[in-house]
Amino acid sequence: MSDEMEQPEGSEGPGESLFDAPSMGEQERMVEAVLFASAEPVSVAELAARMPHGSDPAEALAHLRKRYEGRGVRLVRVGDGWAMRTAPDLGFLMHKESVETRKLSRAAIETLAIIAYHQPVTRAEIEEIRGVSVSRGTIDLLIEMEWIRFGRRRMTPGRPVTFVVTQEFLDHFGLESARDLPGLKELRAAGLLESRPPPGAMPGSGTEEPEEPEEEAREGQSELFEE
Amino acid sequence: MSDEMEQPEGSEGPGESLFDAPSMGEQERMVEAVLFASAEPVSVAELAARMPHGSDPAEALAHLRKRYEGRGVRLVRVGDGWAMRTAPDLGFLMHKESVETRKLSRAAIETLAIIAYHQPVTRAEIEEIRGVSVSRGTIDLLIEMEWIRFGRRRMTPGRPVTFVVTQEFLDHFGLESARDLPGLKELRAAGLLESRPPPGAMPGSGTEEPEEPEEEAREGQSELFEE
Amino acid sequence: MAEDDFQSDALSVSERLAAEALIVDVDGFEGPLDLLLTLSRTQKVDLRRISVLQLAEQYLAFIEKARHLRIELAADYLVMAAWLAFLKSRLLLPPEPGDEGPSGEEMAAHLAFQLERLAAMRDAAARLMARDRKGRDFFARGAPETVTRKREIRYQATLLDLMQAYARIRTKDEFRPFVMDREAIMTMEQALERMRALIGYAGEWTDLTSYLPEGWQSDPARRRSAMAANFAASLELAKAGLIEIEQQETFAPIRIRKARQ
Repeated sequence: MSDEMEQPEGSEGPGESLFDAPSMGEQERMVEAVLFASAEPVSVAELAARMPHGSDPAEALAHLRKRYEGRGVRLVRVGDGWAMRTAPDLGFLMHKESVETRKLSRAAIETLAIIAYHQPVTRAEIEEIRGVSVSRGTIDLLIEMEWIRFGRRRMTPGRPVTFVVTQEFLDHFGLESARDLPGLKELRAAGLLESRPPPGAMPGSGTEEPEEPEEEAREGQSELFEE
Repeated sequence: MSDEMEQPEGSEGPGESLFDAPSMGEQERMVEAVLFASAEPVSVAELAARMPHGSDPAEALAHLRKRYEGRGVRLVRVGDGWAMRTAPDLGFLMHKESVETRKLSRAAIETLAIIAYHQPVTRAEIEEIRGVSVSRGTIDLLIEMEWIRFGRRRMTPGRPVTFVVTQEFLDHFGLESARDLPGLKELRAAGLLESRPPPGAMPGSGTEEPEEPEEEAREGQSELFEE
Repeated sequence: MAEDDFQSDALSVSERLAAEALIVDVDGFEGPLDLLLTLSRTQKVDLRRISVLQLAEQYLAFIEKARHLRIELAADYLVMAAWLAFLKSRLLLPPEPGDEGPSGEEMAAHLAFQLERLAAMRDAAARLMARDRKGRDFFARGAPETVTRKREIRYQATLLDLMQAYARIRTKDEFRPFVMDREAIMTMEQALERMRALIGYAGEWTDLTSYLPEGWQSDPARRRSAMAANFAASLELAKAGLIEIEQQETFAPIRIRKARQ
């Protein structure tokens, strides 16, 4: 009954399909403006939501990407989003902008790599691969850095939580998707990303009750993250 | 782009004139990247300090400015520095609008109903009818929604303001005038005034009683809205 | 100590130093698998071709040495040692008929797989960390423009809601429970409204009680409520700079007058 209310206030009325979508050149400008303004990747869906009705942000993105090829800033894909980033070869100019990256422990780096290459992966599986228990602090740190997050629960006894990497992880390491992780194909071909059950009891891998250590991990905050 | 190779690695020794300055195209890339990544406008002097020896940031800026003419972002002068800014005509893209629908709180709907049925009505009268004090937040909300507005002052001691409903209110509820609101008799006939059993008439049983009139006096603005 | 020296006679000096370095560094190992991986490197072969038997022996020798040096090893190192000793016996002795569980070869293969997988993950981690990284090699927009989030909250209410609300209020009187009786309650707003109108005439100090309206002075409940409301209202007015308040001593009458100026 109040359809006129649906129209975004302040827009010059492009919300109606009565109006033609802006020209592709104009759409490219819009995508350029939105991506420049944002430090975070912006998804195609979000672009579409912000641009006038009938726009085709995917096509505008393709044009824009071409336009910025070889320039000082580039259009990069990050997961399901797009972002502008400076060209890596110009990093030397940016020492002023450089952020002191926290020195990660070996345990944290390895845990991160295991999550990235094996995701979704449970804590027990990480421990099985490293042959040592994963401290809560390591996981907490990676979550705090927004490089990993909780994934779906594994549908096995104990329903352990899994971990996956985030868009921020992809962004930080300049990856379009987790499929672009260096050496991923080779590792998979070599069978090194398999989770092979150990024959008989192996020490340090909790083989008798593989999901058991998750029991503790499950209680508390992880409950919050069920999808 | 063979010039890339000649550029000093790191910015340790840009003081050497052994190296040729990078090509103007390369300088333009550098300026572009620096302006993009910088949180503040950057002066020509600072650009010169950051770029390899022999660079001409002023010229690179001029090229870059031309390149961005008519684009979604522009190169603008800010004080004695340079910065990239969204093209002014695309400012509307920087608003993200979301519409959330909420139910009006009981306090608000009751207050509104009283104003509609009794207008013009003073706050004291509303309180008398509702039997509880009316919080400022409730009145403010209804005014902000443009469903009520201030009417004439009552010509009684203190000259209290009165409230009346607005045209916006009538439109929203599909009424021609507030007089079209069904009267008590009609409400009763429509079954809206069904006789409810009297709630436990003893003091202390108030908690079971859905009205809980005391709550209103306590509630702050944030508690005005029920889910 | 003599025993240690005797033991290490068999090893060359460099080997001994290497072994001791390993032990001194035991805290630096991320568990027994990590230690095994480090030991395996001394074999200088592809991990796929590693001699698990030799590795098991190296590990057991290491544990033995650590014991002699009275270095406390975490339990999982000892558990691994026990398992490797078992593996070693399986690999060396022909399987007995009726033996259950996996063969020595299966166990060895799995250990080799684990080591290879761990090494692969180490390598992957190193490659990952060596990538161009945001905030070091490439950068996001330094001055992102804040997207003004206009969250419009649209309140919903239908005519029916409105009518029901009104009906609710009007029928409330019919069943008004005793506790809800507001007859004896004066709100601060009422008092304030009233006092605002009256204060223009209060040039001299006047007892606050004289401001109580007609009908609110005798009944104790009403008087109490009116007094509280008027007192609160007078504080509001004083805050607004419209009146002055004084009280000569504790429990003395509270008096107000219009502010000078």
